[in-house]
Amino acid sequence: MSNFLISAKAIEDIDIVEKVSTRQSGGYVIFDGRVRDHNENRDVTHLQYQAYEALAVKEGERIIAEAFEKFNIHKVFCVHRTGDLQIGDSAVRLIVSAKHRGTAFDACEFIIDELKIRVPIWKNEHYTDGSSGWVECHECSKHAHHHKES
Amino acid sequence: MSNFLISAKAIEDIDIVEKVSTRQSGGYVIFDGRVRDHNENRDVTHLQYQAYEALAVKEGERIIAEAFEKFNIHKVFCVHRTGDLQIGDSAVRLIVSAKHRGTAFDACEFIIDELKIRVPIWKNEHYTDGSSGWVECHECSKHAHHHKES
Amino acid sequence: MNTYHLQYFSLLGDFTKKSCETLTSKASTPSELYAEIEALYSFSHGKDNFRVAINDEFGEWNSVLNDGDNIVFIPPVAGG
Amino acid sequence: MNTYHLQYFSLLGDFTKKSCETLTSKASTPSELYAEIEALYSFSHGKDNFRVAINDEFGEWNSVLNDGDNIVFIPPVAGG
Repeated sequence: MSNFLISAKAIEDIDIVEKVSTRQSGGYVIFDGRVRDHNENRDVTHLQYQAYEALAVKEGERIIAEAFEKFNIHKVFCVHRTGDLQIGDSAVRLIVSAKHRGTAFDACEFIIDELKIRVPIWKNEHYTDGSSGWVECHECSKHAHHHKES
Repeated sequence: MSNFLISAKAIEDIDIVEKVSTRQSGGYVIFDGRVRDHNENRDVTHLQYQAYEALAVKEGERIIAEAFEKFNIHKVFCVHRTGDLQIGDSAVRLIVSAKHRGTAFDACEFIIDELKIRVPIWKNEHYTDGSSGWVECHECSKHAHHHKES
Repeated sequence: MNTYHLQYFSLLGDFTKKSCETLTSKASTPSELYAEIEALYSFSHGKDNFRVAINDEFGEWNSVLNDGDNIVFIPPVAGG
Repeated sequence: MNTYHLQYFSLLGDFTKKSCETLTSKASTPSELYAEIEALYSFSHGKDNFRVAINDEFGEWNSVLNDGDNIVFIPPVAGG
């Protein structure tokens, strides 16, 4: 089973803890990224996520494989939404289990940081004034530059 | 309502996300600490947690107040079990909401680190050979020393 | 002339008003193909900070394309 | 002589076989009271790494106790 999933359906209904539970694991760290009602001083009403699924899953799994190389962790599961989301909906949920909490925190933060700059997923924000726009995160722009220059 | 709770009942049934949800929050970080089947090379069958509840709640709330001073976060909720726990049961759950994920990660790790060394809660581990013992974490011993010496 | 299968995401979907299409083209690299798409749909966004995928793997702008390749131009991502 | 209310946690509960009790004592500091408990229950664990709480707040080993105080000796903790 893949441990990186793209889902067009609500991820609130997925039991992510069950996917990484082991009897050896003392520390479980979860990141739950939700739609907030503003971004860079603009009021957001709702948004859409689009994913290039075939490559997103490959790249997501590569990031998780890198986390297993870097950190002494037990299991990882990550799911990212596509489609229409409202304020408060979960856009991404990520869980890491490990013997100790420190490695679970480090691995969880590593994976979500890499996901944001590497995985081909896009966000179209809709604002209270009726306009909308595709969001460019500043980190990923830098990352692309870096790739080009190196 | 207090945002630090000692519970004699299963904390799996508590909806911790609901307690920290805000429309402004993009990042939710959860730490879920569970009973694992071994500790320092000994096989654990089950354990008991004991808490000095009156002081534990005060100290827990002080730690959370410190987190609000140090980090730009929205809400925090923490619950710690007492009583008999089996392998896989949650001993502590902690959730932090913030605008951005970085501060939520930092605050969550800060709170659980401080909780482990400062909050008067004790763990009696039972081993497969029938023996049991009160656990002393090395960090908290150092912490007590530090207090004495300073 | 080669045949390429393209998918359009993010603002490229807005520019082309399509999510995918198959094109016959004499472009032999992603760079050339991107320039052709800009001309075809009359936009001029440039590809600074873009990446390219060839057959569902990240590729280079000057990779040599083969007939039947699947090409995706990848604007700056914003997941999470 | 003062009256003190004590609660025993962790290994102190094992030593005393009690979770709480009320004692009449001439101890005027937590240090003196702890030594009295050690003698009373015939154990000798010392209080290295222990802390003390007076009336549900952390106190000092040489604080002056008042009649009716609630005292808790706090062995190294292990929450989380």
